[in-house]
Amino acid sequence: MIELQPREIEEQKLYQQWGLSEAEFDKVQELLGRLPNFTETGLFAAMWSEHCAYKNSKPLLKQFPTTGKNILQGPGEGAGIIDIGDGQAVVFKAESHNHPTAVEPYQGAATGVGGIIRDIFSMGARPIAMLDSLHFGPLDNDHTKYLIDQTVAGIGDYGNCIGIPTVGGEMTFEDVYQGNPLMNGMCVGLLDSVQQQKGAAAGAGNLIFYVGAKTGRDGIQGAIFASAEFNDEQESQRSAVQVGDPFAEKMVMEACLDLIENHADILVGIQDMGAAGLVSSSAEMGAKAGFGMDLNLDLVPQREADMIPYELMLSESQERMLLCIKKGHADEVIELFNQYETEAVEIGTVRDDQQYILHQHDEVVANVDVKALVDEAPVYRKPSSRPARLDKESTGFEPDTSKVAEVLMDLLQQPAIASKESVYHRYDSQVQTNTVVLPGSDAAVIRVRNTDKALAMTTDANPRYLFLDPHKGGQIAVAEAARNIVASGGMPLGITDCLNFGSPEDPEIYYELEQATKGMSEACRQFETPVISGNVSLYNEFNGQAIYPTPMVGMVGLIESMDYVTTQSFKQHGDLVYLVGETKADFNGTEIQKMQMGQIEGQLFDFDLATEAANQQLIQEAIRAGLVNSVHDLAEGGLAVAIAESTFDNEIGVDIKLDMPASWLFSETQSRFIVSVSSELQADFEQLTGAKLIGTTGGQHLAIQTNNSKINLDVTTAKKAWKEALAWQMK
Amino acid sequence: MYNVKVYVTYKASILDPQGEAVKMALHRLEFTNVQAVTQGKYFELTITKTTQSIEEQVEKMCTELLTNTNMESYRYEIEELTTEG
Amino acid sequence: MYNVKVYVTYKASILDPQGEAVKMALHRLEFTNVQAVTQGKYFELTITKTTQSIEEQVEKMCTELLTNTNMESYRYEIEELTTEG
Amino acid sequence: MKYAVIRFPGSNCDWDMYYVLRDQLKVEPIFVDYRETNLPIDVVAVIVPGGFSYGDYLRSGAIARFAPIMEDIKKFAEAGNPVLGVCNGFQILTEAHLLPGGLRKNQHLEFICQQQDLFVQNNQTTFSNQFKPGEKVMMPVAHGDGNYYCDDVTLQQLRTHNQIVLTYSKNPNGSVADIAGIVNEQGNVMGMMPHPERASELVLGGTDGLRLFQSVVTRQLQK
Ligand SMILES: Nc1ncnc2c1ncn2[C@@H]1O[C@H](COP(=O)(O)OP(=O)(O)O)[C@@H](O)[C@H]1O
Ligand SMILES: [Mg+2]
Repeated sequence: MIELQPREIEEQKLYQQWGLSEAEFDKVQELLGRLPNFTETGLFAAMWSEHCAYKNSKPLLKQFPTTGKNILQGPGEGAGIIDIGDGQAVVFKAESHNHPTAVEPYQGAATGVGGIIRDIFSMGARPIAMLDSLHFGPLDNDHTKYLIDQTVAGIGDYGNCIGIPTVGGEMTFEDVYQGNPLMNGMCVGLLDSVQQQKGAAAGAGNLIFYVGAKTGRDGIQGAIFASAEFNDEQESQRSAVQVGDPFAEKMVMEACLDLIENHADILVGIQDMGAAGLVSSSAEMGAKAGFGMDLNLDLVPQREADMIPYELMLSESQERMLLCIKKGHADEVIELFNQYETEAVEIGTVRDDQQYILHQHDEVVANVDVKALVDEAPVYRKPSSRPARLDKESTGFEPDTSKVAEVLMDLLQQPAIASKESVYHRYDSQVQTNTVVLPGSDAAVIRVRNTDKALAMTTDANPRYLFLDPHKGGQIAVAEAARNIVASGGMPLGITDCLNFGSPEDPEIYYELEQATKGMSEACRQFETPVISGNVSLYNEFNGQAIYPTPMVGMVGLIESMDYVTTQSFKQHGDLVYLVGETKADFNGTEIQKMQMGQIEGQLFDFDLATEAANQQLIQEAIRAGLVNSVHDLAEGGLAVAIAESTFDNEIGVDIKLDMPASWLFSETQSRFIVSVSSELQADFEQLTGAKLIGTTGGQHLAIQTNNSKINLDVTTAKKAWKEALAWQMK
Repeated sequence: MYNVKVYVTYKASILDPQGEAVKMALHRLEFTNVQAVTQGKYFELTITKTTQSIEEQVEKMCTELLTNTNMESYRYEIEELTTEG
Repeated sequence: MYNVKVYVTYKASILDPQGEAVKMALHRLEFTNVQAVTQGKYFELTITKTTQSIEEQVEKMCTELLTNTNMESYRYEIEELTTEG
Repeated sequence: MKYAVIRFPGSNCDWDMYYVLRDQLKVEPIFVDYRETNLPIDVVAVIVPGGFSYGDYLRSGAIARFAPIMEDIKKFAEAGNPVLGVCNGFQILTEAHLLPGGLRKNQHLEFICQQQDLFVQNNQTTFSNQFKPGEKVMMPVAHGDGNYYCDDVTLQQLRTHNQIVLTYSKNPNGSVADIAGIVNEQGNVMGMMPHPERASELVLGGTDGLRLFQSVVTRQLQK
């Protein structure tokens, strides 16, 4: 890499290649009062990229509610924190690693997991669970199968090796993700004593420590790259991929947690080196505290020879952290990290002014105001326009259910509905021996050791709904997550999100972003689940085709007593089965529409947040009153699929009679639950919920009768088809 | 009939945690004179003759399957076994 | 200075699941003339000269660390680099 | 009477083991660091926990076996004291030649985490005396390299000396003779791929694993 002179940068417009616009480059000049040099141009390009500065999404993120009575830390730090009582708190955040995963699925996914874990332990929390959200093309494509296989292997291997259980997730398969798959990860941590860490470097003369792996030329420009669209041409010219080293991360994690727990008095701040590596972590730590710093790049541990400042500062080598340590305590830190066979090197000091100064070979290679770098990035409110497809007259899709049992069997084998066991059995979901509800039910449940509490967690988004109606779809994404938490016995606490969208330069995409975040915000207010952290991934397009709007919602709920832990499967023969919530002819955007028409279209059905909240409230009360044996929320595939899923685990059949047409079995009307109740509690349950009795459990058959149809399937047969479908289609 | 040996290693600039781990372990075993270790994959293939050029075939196997060309490079040796026509 | 290459493979009698999988994948790519595949590990070591015999050292590295002699066999090549004393 | 849980760099089932010993068995666990050269004198049993060690990038357990503490563990085993290796611990014990055979990558090459039914083949050992002969028990597996291998001669010896303690009811990994867990010829060193510490509490899905630990504790109390 040749370091151009400032004049050459200006003349050749190098900054444009790095993603800075003409106007942005002018602003940099203005802030500096001179032309930036090569390194400085690189620093600004990285720090002002969408990935680091959220310059296109900031105004939209402002809509999110971010505070609440238990919220100890909202967005802005490594991860958000919510109080769960007894002096404990839960910490969580989601991250996307879409572009690296598309290029190199194994390492891209692995390093995505590694990165999100660092965000959690940098807050002083011990990571207790991982979840994912994966969106790929249809399974009829060999490259897609390869991508899925390697992505799952990468997620699994990293989590398995570091010893954090991967307990849940979601997967969809749509054409729009073919060239631009999505890999989102979420990590949940537990903070045992509520003393939180900040990523801030304050106090002139305090020491800046670099800990963890050496810096190489990995993923240079990753942040810039994540803020650009893909096309076939670019495939070949990507910078070196990052390789994950979960063993190194385990050692760094244990060392950092030891430092935070046992040496808090010498620790001023701690932050992980994520996107835009060293520059973003150090500049953010300085700017947050209002201090500058001197960094000596000669001291940065280097894996490769002759790295120039630009490369050192922008490398995205993994498994690295930055610490600010009180002066005079260098030896203590070095010794502590050595205990964990990890390198800790003092690379700089905090300045009392706000200058951010980099030195290499006894020369100043960059000298900029730290606030300019971090806080002066421009913010844009882009033009938005409502896509025509949203207003297209639609006749409303009517499914063909003349062979109703066949329809159900086919639906059970659709990859989005079929069991994800062949994926999640590749994840160690039990390490740390706290996983009370394993993957496969509505939400995963992790107990909080030494208490009677547990945490429920889930990731959800239905991109099809968002495509048909980004506003209602955004509401539903949050509502569905809450429904899964509530069905598992939890009280929703808050959410994290990953906003995966196409290019914000496209007014129709910007509209989707606006509407989806608006819908999410409204739902968050309704459920009192503030947004405590998140991540934005824009420019998800391939050869001009944008993905569906895909805001992944990661939600955590508190289960106040282990007695409330509830799963979706029927528990015993002779229980009464209830349907909570009303069913309508809602077929646009559904799994059955996709299956029968080959696509989704039309106006999305109605959705009412208040009804949703009321139904969730009923379920919460019924669980707390000890009235239920199982609860399952209705999602893709609707009522018939949900009933079938409830029979599978314990292979307990069911006999259901419904006063509705057969097609309604597959409607995806929201806000519904299937509940099973012991017969002696019938009166209590009905009095509390007013729900409709629709049948009883028992036998070996999945028998569902409607006004005009009868399904009678052997549970074992249906289960086998559902359980093996995904593995078959992956072959 | 051919006997083909393929060697796949990470490209020089790519982090090789496996090689590092082996190097550290060798040092702990007092082989401190080991300066560098890379760990790669090694394949031995037995391939019957067809009308297609063996070099072309092996080249294709390497780029399509055996190597992840994003991060790895490969080399191979082809030996023709004379016992067979 | 030496450049040492070590090859480690499962013993012939042991089913090598990775090799099998690679073979199947090659067949799927229509390389049906691939008869057998074994997958092993390949190490490249850079070792500085000491007073000890390099063969002895490499032999020891192989039996103690690089190979699980219960299941694997190894071979190596040692090349002395002449650029250095 | 302490139960030592050995910690290698990167170990991750160490605490799981510790909690089961302390909270479920009510015995006294103690962590022993891999850099130590001696086990504390009041240690009555050694447990090499599962998870990973040194990232297991070369071969599972290959590097851990050189840790300083391993010498003393060998002596401890040779003196007839109980040593249990679970998952990565099993791999380490085979690499250290405290148990015969070795563990290959799973036959289907995928990591597998699932509830696993097992048969108790020998209920006469230090590690299995709380089970009924032939009993079917459940303990989860979670491994990528659990495919046990030994040659025919060794397998014959394992059978002759009744060293096969646990077998899989449905082989998840390609293991020779469905082997899930074995003991050495003296019967005091056991290695197993399933995780008994994950089946030691009802809320986690079962307590069959707890009985395996209780077997060891019962023997100790009989001494
Ligand atoms: N990629 C994945 N990784 C791990 N678990 C998954 C994944 N996809 C789905 N699951 C699990 O499978 C079960 C069903 O998933 P899903 O159909 O998305 O449930 P729901 O519709 O209730 O959100 C859940 O327990 C979920 O956590
Ligand atoms: Mg659900």
